[in-house]
Amino acid sequence: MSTQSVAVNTTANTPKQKAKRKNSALQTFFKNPRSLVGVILFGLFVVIAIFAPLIAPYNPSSTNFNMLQPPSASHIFGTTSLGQDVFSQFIWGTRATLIVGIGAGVLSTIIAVLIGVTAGYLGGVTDSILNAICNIFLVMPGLALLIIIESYVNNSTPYMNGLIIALTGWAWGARVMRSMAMTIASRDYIAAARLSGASTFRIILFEIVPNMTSVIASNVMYACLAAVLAESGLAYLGFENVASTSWGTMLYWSSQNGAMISGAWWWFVPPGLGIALLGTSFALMNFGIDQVTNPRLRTSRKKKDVQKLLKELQQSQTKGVSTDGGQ
Amino acid sequence: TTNASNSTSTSGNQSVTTSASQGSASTSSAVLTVAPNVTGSFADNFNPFSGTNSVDGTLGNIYETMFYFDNTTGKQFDLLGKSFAFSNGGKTLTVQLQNKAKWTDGVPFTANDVVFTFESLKKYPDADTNGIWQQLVSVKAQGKYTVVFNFKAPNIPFAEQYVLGGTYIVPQHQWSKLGDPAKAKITHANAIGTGPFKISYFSSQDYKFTANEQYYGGAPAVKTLNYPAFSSNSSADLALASGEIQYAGINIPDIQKTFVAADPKHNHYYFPPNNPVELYPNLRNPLLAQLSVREAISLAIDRNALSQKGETGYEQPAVPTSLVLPPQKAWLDPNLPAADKSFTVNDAKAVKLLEAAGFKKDKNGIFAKGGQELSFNLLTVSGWSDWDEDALLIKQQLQKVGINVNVQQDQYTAYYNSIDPGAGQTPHFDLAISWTNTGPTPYTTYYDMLDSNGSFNIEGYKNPSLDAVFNKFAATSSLSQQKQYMYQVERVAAEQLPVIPLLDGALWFEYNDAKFTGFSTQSNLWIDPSPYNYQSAAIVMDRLKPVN
Amino acid sequence: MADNKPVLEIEDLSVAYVTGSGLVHAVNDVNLKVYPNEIVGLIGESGSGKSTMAYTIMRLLKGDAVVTKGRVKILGQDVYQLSKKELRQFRWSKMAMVFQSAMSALNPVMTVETQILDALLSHRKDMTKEQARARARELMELVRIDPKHLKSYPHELSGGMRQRVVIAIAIALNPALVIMDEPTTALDVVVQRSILDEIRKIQQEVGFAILFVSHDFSLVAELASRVAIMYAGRIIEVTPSDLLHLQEKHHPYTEGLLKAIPELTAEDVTIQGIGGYPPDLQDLPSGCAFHPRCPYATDICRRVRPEKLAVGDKLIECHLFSEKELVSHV
Amino acid sequence: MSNATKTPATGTALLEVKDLVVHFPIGQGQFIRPVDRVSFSIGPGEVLSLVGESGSGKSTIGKALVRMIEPAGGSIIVGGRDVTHIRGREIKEYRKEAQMVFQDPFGSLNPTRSIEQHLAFPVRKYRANKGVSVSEQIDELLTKVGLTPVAETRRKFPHELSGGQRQRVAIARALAVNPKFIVADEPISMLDVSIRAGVLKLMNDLRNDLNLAFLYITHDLASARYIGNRIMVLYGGKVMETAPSAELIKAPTHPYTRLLLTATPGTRHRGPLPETSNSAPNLLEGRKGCPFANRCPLVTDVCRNEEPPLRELSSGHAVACHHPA
Amino acid sequence: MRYFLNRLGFLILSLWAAVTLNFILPRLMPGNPAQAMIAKQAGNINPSALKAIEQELGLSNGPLYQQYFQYLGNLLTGHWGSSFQYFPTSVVSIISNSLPWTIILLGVVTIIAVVVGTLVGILIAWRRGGTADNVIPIVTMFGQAIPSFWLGLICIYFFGFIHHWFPMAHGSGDDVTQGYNLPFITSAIYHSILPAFVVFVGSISGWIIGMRNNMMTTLGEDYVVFAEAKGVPTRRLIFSYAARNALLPQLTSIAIALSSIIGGQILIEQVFSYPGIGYGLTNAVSSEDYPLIQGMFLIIAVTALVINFIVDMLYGRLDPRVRRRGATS
Ligand SMILES: Nc1ncnc2c1ncn2[C@@H]1O[C@H](COP(=O)(O)OP(=O)(O)OP(=O)(O)O)[C@@H](O)[C@H]1O
Ligand SMILES: Nc1ncnc2c1ncn2[C@@H]1O[C@H](COP(=O)(O)OP(=O)(O)OP(=O)(O)O)[C@@H](O)[C@H]1O
Ligand SMILES: [Mg+2]
Ligand SMILES: [Mg+2]
Ligand code: NI
Repeated sequence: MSTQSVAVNTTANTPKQKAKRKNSALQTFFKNPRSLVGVILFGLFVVIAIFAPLIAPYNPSSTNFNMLQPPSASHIFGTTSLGQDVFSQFIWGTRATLIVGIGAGVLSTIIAVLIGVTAGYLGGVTDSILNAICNIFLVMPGLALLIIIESYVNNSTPYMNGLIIALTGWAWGARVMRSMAMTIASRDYIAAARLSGASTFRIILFEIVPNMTSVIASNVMYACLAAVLAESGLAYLGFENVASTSWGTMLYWSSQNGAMISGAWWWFVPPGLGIALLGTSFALMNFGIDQVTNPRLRTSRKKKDVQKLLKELQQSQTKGVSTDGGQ
Repeated sequence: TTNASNSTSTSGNQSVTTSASQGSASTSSAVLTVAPNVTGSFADNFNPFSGTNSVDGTLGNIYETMFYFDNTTGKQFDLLGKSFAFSNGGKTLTVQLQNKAKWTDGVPFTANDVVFTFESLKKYPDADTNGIWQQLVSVKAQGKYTVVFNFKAPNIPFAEQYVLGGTYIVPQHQWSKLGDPAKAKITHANAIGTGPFKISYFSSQDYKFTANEQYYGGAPAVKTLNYPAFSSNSSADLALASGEIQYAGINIPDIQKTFVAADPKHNHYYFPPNNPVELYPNLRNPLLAQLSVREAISLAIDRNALSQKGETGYEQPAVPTSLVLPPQKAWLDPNLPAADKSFTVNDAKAVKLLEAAGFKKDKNGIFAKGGQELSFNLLTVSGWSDWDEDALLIKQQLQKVGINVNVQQDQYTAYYNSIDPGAGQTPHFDLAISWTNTGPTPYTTYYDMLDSNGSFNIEGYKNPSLDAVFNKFAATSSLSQQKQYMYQVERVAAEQLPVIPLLDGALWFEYNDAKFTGFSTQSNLWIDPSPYNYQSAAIVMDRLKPVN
Repeated sequence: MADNKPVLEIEDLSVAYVTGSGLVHAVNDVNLKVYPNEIVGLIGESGSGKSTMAYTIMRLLKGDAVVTKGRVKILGQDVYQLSKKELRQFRWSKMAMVFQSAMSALNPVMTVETQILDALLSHRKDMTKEQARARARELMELVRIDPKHLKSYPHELSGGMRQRVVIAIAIALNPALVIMDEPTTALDVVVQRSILDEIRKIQQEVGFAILFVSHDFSLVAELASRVAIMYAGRIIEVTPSDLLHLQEKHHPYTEGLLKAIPELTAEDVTIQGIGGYPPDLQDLPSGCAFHPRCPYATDICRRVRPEKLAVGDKLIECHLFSEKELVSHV
Repeated sequence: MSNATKTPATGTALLEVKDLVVHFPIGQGQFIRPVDRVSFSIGPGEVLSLVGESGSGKSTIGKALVRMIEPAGGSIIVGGRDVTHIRGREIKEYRKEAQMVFQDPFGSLNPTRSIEQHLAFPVRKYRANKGVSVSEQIDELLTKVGLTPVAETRRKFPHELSGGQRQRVAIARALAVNPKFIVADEPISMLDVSIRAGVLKLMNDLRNDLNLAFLYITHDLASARYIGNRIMVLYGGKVMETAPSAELIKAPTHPYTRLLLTATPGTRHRGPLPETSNSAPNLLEGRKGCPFANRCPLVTDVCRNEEPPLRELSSGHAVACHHPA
Repeated sequence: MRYFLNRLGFLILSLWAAVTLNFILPRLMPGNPAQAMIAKQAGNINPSALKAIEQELGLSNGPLYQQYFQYLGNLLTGHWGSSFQYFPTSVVSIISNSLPWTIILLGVVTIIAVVVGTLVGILIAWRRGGTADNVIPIVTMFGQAIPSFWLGLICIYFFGFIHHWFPMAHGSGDDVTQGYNLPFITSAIYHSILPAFVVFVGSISGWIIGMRNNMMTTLGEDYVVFAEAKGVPTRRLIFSYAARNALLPQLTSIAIALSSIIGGQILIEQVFSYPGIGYGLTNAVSSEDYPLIQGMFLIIAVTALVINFIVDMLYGRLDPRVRRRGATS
């Protein structure tokens, strides 16, 4: 006997599953209260950065106000010793810090992906060389390297600093990307793609990289956090053009002018807290992405909750559940 | 201002720290903690020929010059020298030396030590950073306590500043074996001097001196000097505000609130003006070479804003002559026109001047002539935050009159290379904030800044008639004549604006007189009070008296 | 099935996974008994709930799995009534389990010996280390590995050797029941065969019951005396293994499986698959779960879930046999 | 439906492999040789089943045939053209003729790309000149492998398909270039029993309809026999025995073939497993003797020292053993 | 052995790279350091003095390769030149003064953070979903995101300046004499508490979360379930089966953390005026003391690479699989 239609009907019971699965990654991400808080926090800073010109009441570098005023209705974060409005500086600083942080984070991730994936996919001598370079960058303490480079680069703007941070901070990501790419490269679909004539470039870009999105996203988050901290550290040490307005330079000026000792907490608390909150938002989102990537990390519900959920579900969908033998 | 009962109020605060760090209260009362400036960490270098590279106290506390000429008061203090006299038309200098001085290893100090020191500089030119042997012909001892110097040409300011007041005498019996003095390894273990203090303890974050009991001027009352290191202004500020330091030269913000208020009875400060801070226009730039442009810039700068905001009120606006007033009041030409005596902001006049010179505002709102905008880079040093702030303020002020300024902060080396790239090289900058050299008379400042051969003529000013005035000044020791020459220079400075004075740079000086009194204070300013002026600080600390 | 007491009794067991999108009914109304010294095969396709059942018996369910109904008794003791401490002692000394993949069941950073000793010493407080070592050597010999490999790390052994080590650990405490969850799927045919021979030999020597989980029909048919066939979390048929061929009447699913395997030595080979594919355990079909794929499905199959019926020596859950008399669980 | 009776296509072989050698460096200048002087040929529309235990070199042969690996020795002649050492563009050209289907249905499709995307690239690259739109050709391919309705399937992603469906997509992708010959590397070993049959049948149909040749790699003798015209048994990188399927099962001559048969479950007539060790064969370059020697129940000294040549016993039945049964 | 040689090869290669980079960087720099140095001693510059100082600073004008070999020779013989800032003090002596401070403070904190973080990570992963698991990662995450120097400043202000509980700066008190004496050691410990705390706050999160994630993955492994079924006591289950394996992927991070000890906490040292390498480095950079910068860079690079090498070796000890397989990184 032959063809009892082997054609498998693919329509059966799939549309629902499809919808279910497609959103599940995003759902898991947003269902997690931590990543949600992270996203909201981050969104807030993004809004501030985008609408900085509308939100900031004054020109951030204008020095026309009274010096070292504590917070008041007209200067809700007070003023600096140069008579600048701290709130306006904070708002504009959000923009600079965010651009530098995200820019450096994204750039270093791009470098990490390029180097890591190339090394992981091509293997052999290319891998050995790239991996050695990567290892050297990896074991070098980042800030020390940055500072040493700064000593040869004069007068750097926050953006220049972002660039330097990105150029020195990609190694950890590259390492992760490399091992990920190695795993993916050993998958059969890569071999299949090669068999169907795809070029190396095409394989890296269309076959490997899309499968690393979560790792890449996670790396971006981590790199952004590191970049924001590095930038503020550099600025604090004075390795940044102090005419620019970023949270880092705000901290630099407040510390140079003894904001703390003269009790001007309104000057140094906002930028520090801003960095901490922005950093936390990156960390929280990263945490969420980790849970999407690795289902094992999802914290399971407590026993109590499971029982409760079970009851609810059973009540709401009695018809689908097997009942006792009798019927 | 000292009062025994009041010292308990501070020690209430301090007892927590001291008891926790197990310090014994009895010894700490005889200790004077000094923070001449914010130094990150110390290297064990007590070589007086290392200049600023040796740790504070090397010069003054241990090694001494023959005399000290105080810039602030104009006074002369005798150290290893008792007296000096010029003869032979200013070409010969005879010095009588101390006959009671002893090196700290017990060997007596003699004229041979002085001769040896100068001969060493001749033998090892790299140690002669002041270029003494470019002026000097010979040094001879006459007996045990007399030395005679012969110069190529009369240059009395030079002789006073560098030979008598700028060369630290080292013991021949030790240094004759050391070779090149600039490379000699002098550490806390082998530093032998004649000064009032001896080094007693050294680590990279803290070092101490004890009183030299055999000091020819009598043993100092302060038995221990303590020099801790601070990484940054803010950490030094905190230490000063919390009473850990008694004698400091730190720019601490909001000093009334942060320092004085902590202990109003004993915490005092005085920031006397010391050296003018200038805005140097590069006169090789054809735009800046025009007097009207310089004048417009000068008119638009609000020096009061710089003083209040940039310098938090610690430094006063400068005067057009670049004289530091009141200290150099004696040198001020009494007949100077009022306009040359002080600056006033006048944006309207600045605009008018520029328009008269043929400048027109272009579409960017910047004055321009022949397609050339009045747009300049303003160079400052990155990390010198008050200058950086001043630069930001100047940028805003000049913007208002249609002059564009880009603030450019460079690391110190790059900055210095731009303004003074070395012999034969042209400086490359448009505008730069920078300092002036100072000396016992305005001559030093003016000569270095305005003479064609001046060592700090970075703006490139050339005026043969002024050069001639400087030559005449150097050759005379008559005060009234000297003054006449200076009056001429003052006018040129104020009216030609070869450099644009901004502020009178201050000396930083804070002190706590709960334990010791006798500082040079605002009411009794007997010497440069700052702790970072090596010789004057040593003299101050030598003469301090304990409260009880 | 003699009158001796069963080692394992599963009564009305249902297990579900609680997930964000609903319940996954992995095991449904399962009844099964295993008697001493018996080998029972449990067959089913991937995802049919075999492993879930194995873990449920061992009380090793993790995370969001819940026993919604029923009981598991080992030697008459309800496993789910034991306290945590009692369970730790009970498990392994009375029931043990061999995992699917031996590589992942052995700790990669510990020597084989340590891992065997851990099992022994955790239960036998009276045992000295020396005695335990001797026993480990004995066990290695029993599963035919040179005892010198006691000092080896798992990665230094071949797949077959590792699986033998896992079996050795499982029988270390002479349990009454050993559950084997696809113990040989990852191995080569020859190695697989030799291990199965080994298992049978040891089982005869030592004497314990085996619940042998697999998806390989022919394998289970050879090894086990009875075979339970699982579909969508239900045991839809229990049959003596010698009746497992197309000449016998079977549940349509069993029949489909038998037709899907090419026969090695038969003259004319014809094979045929089962259309459709396994059901979504979150949204089980109404009535008989197999009806969407069943060539004989009628209206009643869509509406009513069939009861278990005795068909000769077999128990079958299918409306095709509903004229047969209803029997109690075996 | 039966295939065992089908006679292999005669005439010129589509693919001719002679003394194929593959080696891999394992460091310190040493090499292993998982494929050692293997020769065989496949005619158009013929299926050759390759069986052997894990690590015997089956996949390596397959990969060498599609030139994912460059052989170290021997020759591969396809359609009269020597492809043993081609490189670059020539390889890409060659891939129009030879394709591969992999074992793991989960690993052989890219989870981030839709079924359509999987097929579009090879179709565009190799079939564009046919005057038919890419999309129509994709539909045609999907219909060919039985993934209907096509419109629905095209848009899906791999995780929305069952294992069997995925293997069908993998086959469709291989078909996209219109190959003459497909290496199927254990295409059903990871599938459920109930689904395997469908995939096997599909391969059978393709062979019949398109006159496609297959190298079918498996470790399961039953399916090897079911689909293969001939079976070749591999051990330690060497051919142990090769024969028409039915003959090999009925009259195995090599001790290893017999061991395999005995071990295969489901055989009603099997005896006890002979006592053998489980030690893996030595794959190192420069080994001596028969690779099966250390496990062979019939081993003699000559086996350890001399490599048995592949001898023809009867037409199409060859064995490499000093003591064939 | 192969593994060892492989790692050793990497060590030597990267050391060479670091050393060469160190040679190239200052030569790419514009400007004349000697000039800058003399600039600080305001006064007339004597051309012959300039020349002599240039020579002392090793800025000769010979061909580059000659300079390179001379440089290598000097490195090996411990002639790392003299600092500009503290001329003529040698770079080596400055570094050897600050090295112990950094190693002791940061070494100890790093080790404490690794140990505590790892333990906490293990425990919250074991009790996953519990209160601790929900709270600790979030709190420490915030700690990690706070700029360390900012936290340091605030700590100094509150605990030092306002409350006088802890000293505000330095590695030890100025009333003790450095050396192996009790007052000094207690004073040093007392001074290190605040900086240690700040470093701890900044780094603990990574260890907790890293270990937690690894643990969660490992806890799902069959061998852990198998061991649990075997009846292995809980403690042994957690530590010998789960944590031991979960720790392996952490080793890379530990290696990196340990290699950054020397140059890793520059900001903290700066804020606390702590006399270590990081502090020295910032000073050197802000005073453009190139010989010192080079020396510091070299010591940071060398220690980082050497420590990394040691940890790699340790990795081979801990994971029996690595010994065979060769390098995995
Ligand atoms: N942790 C879980 N959460 C939700 N569903 C689960 C979980 N574990 C298993 N399942 C589902 O439960 C069903 C039964 O799984 P189980 O592992 O018992 O199958 P199995 O018969 O052992 O399959 P296999 O032959 O592949 O091992 C499957 O549909 C599976 O998807
Ligand atoms: N790229 C490679 N580098 C080194 N050795 C390899 C490589 N690929 C395969 N091998 C080795 O070659 C031998 C044959 O491998 P191959 O994959 O061909 O076996 P197989 O018969 O397909 O096994 P399986 O049934 O497990 O798929 C094995 O020992 C394998 O470890
Ligand atoms: Mg299973
Ligand atoms: Mg294979
Ligand atoms: Ni202190």
